[in-house]
Amino acid sequence: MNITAIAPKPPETPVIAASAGPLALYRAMLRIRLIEEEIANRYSAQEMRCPVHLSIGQEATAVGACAALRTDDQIVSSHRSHGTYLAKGGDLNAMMAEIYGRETGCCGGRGGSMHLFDDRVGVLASVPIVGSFIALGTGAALSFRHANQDRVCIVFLGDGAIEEGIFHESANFAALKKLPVIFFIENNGYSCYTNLEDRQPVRPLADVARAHGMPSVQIDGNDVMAVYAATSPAVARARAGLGPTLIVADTYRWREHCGPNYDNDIGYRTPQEFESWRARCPVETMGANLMAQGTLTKTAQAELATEIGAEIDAAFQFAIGSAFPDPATARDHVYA
Amino acid sequence: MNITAIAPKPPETPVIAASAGPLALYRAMLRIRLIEEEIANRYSAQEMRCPVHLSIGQEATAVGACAALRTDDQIVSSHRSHGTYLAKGGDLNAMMAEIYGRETGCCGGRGGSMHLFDDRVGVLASVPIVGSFIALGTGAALSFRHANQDRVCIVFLGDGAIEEGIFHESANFAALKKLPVIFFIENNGYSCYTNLEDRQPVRPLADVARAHGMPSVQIDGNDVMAVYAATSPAVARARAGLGPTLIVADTYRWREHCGPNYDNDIGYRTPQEFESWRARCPVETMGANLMAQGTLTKTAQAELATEIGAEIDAAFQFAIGSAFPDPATARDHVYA
Amino acid sequence: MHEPRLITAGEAIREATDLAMAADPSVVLMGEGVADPKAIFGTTANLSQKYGPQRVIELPLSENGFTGIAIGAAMNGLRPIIVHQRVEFCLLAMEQLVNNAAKIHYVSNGAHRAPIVVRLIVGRGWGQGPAHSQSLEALFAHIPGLKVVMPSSAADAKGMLLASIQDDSPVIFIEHRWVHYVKGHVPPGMQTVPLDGPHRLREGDAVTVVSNSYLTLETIRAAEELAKEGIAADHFDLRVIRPLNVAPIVESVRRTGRLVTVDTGFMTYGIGAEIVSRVMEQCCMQMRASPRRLGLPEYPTPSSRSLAAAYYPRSPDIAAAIAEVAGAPAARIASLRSTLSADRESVPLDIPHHSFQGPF
Amino acid sequence: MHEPRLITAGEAIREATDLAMAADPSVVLMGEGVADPKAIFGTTANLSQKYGPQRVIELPLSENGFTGIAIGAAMNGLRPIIVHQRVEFCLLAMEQLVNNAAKIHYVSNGAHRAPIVVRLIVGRGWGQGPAHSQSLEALFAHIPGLKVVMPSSAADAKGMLLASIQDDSPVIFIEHRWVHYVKGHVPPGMQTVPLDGPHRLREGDAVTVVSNSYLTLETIRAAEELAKEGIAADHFDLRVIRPLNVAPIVESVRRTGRLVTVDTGFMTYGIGAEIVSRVMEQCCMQMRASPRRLGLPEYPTPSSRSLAAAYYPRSPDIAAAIAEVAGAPAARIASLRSTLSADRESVPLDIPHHSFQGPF
Ligand SMILES: Cc1ncc(C[n+]2csc(CCOP(=O)(O)OP(=O)(O)O)c2C)c(N)n1
Ligand SMILES: Cc1ncc(C[n+]2csc(CCOP(=O)(O)OP(=O)(O)O)c2C)c(N)n1
Ligand SMILES: [Mg+2]
Ligand SMILES: [Mg+2]
Repeated sequence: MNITAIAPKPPETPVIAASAGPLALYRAMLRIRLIEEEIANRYSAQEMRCPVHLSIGQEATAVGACAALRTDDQIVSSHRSHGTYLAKGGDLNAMMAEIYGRETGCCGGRGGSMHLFDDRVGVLASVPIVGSFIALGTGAALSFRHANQDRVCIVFLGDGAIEEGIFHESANFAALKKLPVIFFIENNGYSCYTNLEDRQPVRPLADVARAHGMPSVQIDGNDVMAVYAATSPAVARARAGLGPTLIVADTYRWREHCGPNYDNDIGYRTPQEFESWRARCPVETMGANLMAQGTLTKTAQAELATEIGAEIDAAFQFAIGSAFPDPATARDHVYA
Repeated sequence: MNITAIAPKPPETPVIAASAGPLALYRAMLRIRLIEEEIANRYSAQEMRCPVHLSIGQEATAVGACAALRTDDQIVSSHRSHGTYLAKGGDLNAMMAEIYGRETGCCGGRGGSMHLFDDRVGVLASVPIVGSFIALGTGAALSFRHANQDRVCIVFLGDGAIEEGIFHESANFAALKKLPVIFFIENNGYSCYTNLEDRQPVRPLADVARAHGMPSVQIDGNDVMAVYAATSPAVARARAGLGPTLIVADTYRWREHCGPNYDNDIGYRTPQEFESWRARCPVETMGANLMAQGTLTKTAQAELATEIGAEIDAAFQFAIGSAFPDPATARDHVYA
Repeated sequence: MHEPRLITAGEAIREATDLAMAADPSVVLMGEGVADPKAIFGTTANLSQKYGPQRVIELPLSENGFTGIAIGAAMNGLRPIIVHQRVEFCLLAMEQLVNNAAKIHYVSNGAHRAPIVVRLIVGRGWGQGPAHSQSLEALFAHIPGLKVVMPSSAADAKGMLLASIQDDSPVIFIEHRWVHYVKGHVPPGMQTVPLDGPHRLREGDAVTVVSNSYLTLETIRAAEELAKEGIAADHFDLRVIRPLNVAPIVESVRRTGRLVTVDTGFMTYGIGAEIVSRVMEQCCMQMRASPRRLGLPEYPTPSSRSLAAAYYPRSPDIAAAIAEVAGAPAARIASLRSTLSADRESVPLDIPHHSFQGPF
Repeated sequence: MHEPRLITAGEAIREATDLAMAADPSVVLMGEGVADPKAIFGTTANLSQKYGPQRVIELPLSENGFTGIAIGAAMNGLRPIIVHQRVEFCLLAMEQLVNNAAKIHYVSNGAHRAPIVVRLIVGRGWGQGPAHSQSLEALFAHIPGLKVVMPSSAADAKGMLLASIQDDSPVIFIEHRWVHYVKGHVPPGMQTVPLDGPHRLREGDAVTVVSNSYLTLETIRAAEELAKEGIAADHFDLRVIRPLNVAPIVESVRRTGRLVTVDTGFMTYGIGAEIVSRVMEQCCMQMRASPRRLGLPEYPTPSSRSLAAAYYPRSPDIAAAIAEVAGAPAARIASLRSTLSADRESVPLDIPHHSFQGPF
């Protein structure tokens, strides 16, 4: 009931500092991958009783973009929010406890996987209504302007979310007021099981920005360095008061839209398509590059995995070991 | 109560046939101008007890665009709907009676000035919630496609209306499905008393179309021939199944946003700006051109005005002489 | 006579849609996911294959826009069925529904029609959380010009959906996700069930009970157990929230002098409030006990199952409330409660039955 | 003691906004028209000059977007007041209000707040038509997490707006356009009026009457005339629709045994339904007459004044209903009705008073 009593402890992993270099980005991606895979592994035990939208395959977008941010910058995202939450430095224990519905969860168990936030590191909110959060993030940017702060907000949205009118309403306002917000599209080519071509006319996706006189760039969303390279100048631009940028990062979701499984069998995408993207795994590609450069060794990689594995085990233990919220508190916090 | 009993009689003026030539377009504009002015003159008598949004100054957009349509094509528009209703051939008597709240009105007095329609000539609907009608017109186009008809729908919208998310949602769908719809922006530079620059970022207005991979054109909306010339190929394109077009026609509203008066004194626009647009009056300009070409004479012009004046007098008499709807019918037609 | 066929309400909805589309080419099905492999929890399965993309129209994410598009198309003669996988998505389309769909017939003095059906699915359980679990029928019920239907059986799901599609007015058709699983005898073929008001499920003289949607199922269970204890509920399934036909309920309360309402949505400013008020306006002086309402409490749906446990009224709560209004002694109420609790708790509280394994 | 100051509710709203903005730099004013020369019927006049475009933010037409923007900004510490010139425009923003504003505090376990005020103006008269005249408080009242306030006096308009701005929860502040014209004594300075529930306007033992917003003014007139006839109404102005504090009303009905509610919005599934139900749940057995509700009938607002004439309950109708519930003889009711009708009809039915000349 007491908020401070259940506040998550400071995160072990701070926001990935750009200065920490490519290895830090690799580590952050690997960590997200291993966390998501562990969720997938354990989901069938039916103890995580809330919908989960895994971002396996999309790690480079979250990590590359958040690496361009300061801790006091903010992000918002939607249903598929584990990766961005973690990349921005969100507390892993609080996330796992939330998914397990425990009182130590970031929402005290009230929100589940689709309502992650962590105020200490600028994860402002994720909300499950597609598009809804775009305006929230734009409002966050308005508050920075109001307070004369040089903070920036990244709105992570899907290729589906840009179809919602609220995207355009937010983009128009942000462009008009030159707000420090970045619309970062994680374009995985699908909205649930519907292909981009079946939802939008043929044109470069980045052209949506032209409606609002906003600069845009389309990049390989599986290349974390490219993501970082594209996001950094957009962040600088926003911080300098020059307004929003639209970034389209092409990537791919490996697992089913919602839930732990693969679903290439149900017929909305071809095994070939899936395989071609798996071959471009952001984590493996980056690992291979680092090895080729000599920045990473097999041993170091194994050590990383072990270290992260231990952290993950601890987080699941923390979640499972935490108490469920007291039913008597269910009525609290309706009004502030 | 009986619908057929109050159905307006066939309109005296059919949809302006393009074949009827420039003089027909001039006449149609002059007629709208004189009708609107008569409404303005008589409004202070407080017998037209509903909001009116006059389109004086904007006659060329309605007339030039509707001239490119067939009678069985449709249009939708919003609060400022007199001009488009009349240009498409809507019954003048039924419009005036509606504004006067009489049972012979097109809505039987239920809607007032912001709900004009005339099914016989393809005025599908006007509705007063900005943006709302954009989807209705797109839906009309969907119904044409469904029925394998080669009809077209023009959506008349303001420069304010394109800020609403529903514009983008409708445009995306229309472009995706290549629907026979035209988004025709009557850009008068204001949404109520707020200038375009205070509402949208700097970029060519026609660029909004690029978000949806849609062709667009920006034209002089006070030049009825230019409007007709731009709309005709867009209609042909739509009819041929090639999809929507966005037309931006620059024009100017002379009177106050809502009501019969001039309002240059209240400070949201300069007298200079107003005068510069008045100098470009669509009706006078066209009249002068026709005279220069010898197509129109002073005498013919005077005759036209007299003829139209008589029609207008008759329409006001019709409206004023019509009965108010029977209060006992107020509960009818809640459910179909 | 046909063989009795036992199918689920979800299957019944699919069947009704299929029949309506086969019979009338102006019927089109529109929604996010209608043509995808999951096919709206199976309720639109194979229809896109059968009727093609011109009639089963997969939509971009644009709830407000596509609702207006459906209304515009309906004004020109189509009969669109639009589907939202969660009630909440339709909140984006309130303007279209409240201003256009509900009023176009009225404002055009009867000239225009908007025969759309809006299928809204109420999420419940499996930690859906506050924005994926609401049952917001009261918002639509307040608006003249809309019809609001909430079936609780497979037969009604089919027959009332057919009637809704044939109706010339806009119909908000609210399906509780847990009702999709209910099995029942459903007659084959184009058999509509009229949208004509409450349906008496059980006759009795002790208390009038009015429930809707999923909570009708919990109430049926409660009423069964009450009957064993000698408390005979006169139980109505409301079915049509608007236009509200309260006459049979009033007639019943005149006999019983007692009234309990059970809402699937929030209790406050909810459906039960209107029913209680209508009844009281007509037979307040004949009441033998104060009326009683059940429904969701004054807070959003929490995700965690420990917090959600007490959120939804269940058969033991419903039985206890009815017994109390009937004036049953405390001991009898306690025993009823424990019988029903034992029964209900064989299934986890956040799923309708054991086959339900999330994540939806 | 201050000189009593007589100002209109419209002026009071402007004054409250000005005071709040002067006192707290986190208060910002956002809306379509807040900075234009008409300044939302004068209620935001000169504020943009005084506080500049960073704090008085003229907005593009984007009701859904800017509501979300306001909520996001509020989560970071701003206190946005957003304004809609008509209730209906806010229907576009229902998703933001119902899912985000109402739930963000709850779902974040108390960590986040959305202290926004949403000013909604109810249009009436002058042929506004069906989509510019609705009073839709019931839609918001149904949602836990929102507060809903409807002032009917100048003093409440000011004091409750100040309280709403200071409140850490989202407040839907509904202003009837005709209430803007009401004059009253308004204390100067930062004097808030707590959002604490109904306010007794007149004491009496005959009938409990609960009204809200503009219809409170018609009810005051009715109650005056009733008092002359010896029928003493215990009249409450509801003021806070949610959270609903029904205790003083219940206490009153325990004394009077009679209840009439008068709604500014649609009667069916409206505010009165909840009040009747709450009261009946607690004192059904003490009623001396059936309760009665007044409100808008079951159809949209027609534009023509001949059709709209019977649409709105007026003081004669309200007085007659109260007198009937009080058990007055038919002759007395008829005389009441005619006295009040004569009085009311000196002004055309579609305007609040003679200075009102349209088009708004
Ligand atoms: C307004 C709304 N409509 C529909 C949904 C259902 N829904 C949940 S996720 C999703 C797909 C979103 O696609 P995209 O934005 O591309 O994100 P992705 O899932 O690909 O990460 C949909 C349609 C929703 N949550 N909200
Ligand atoms: C959704 C909505 N928001 C606000 C309004 C109030 N309003 C009526 S007309 C108007 C201006 C519209 O501007 P534009 O689309 O450019 O049309 P114009 O009046 O210039 O012809 C506004 C804001 C409305 N009717 N609907
Ligand atoms: Mg996607
Ligand atoms: Mg304009």
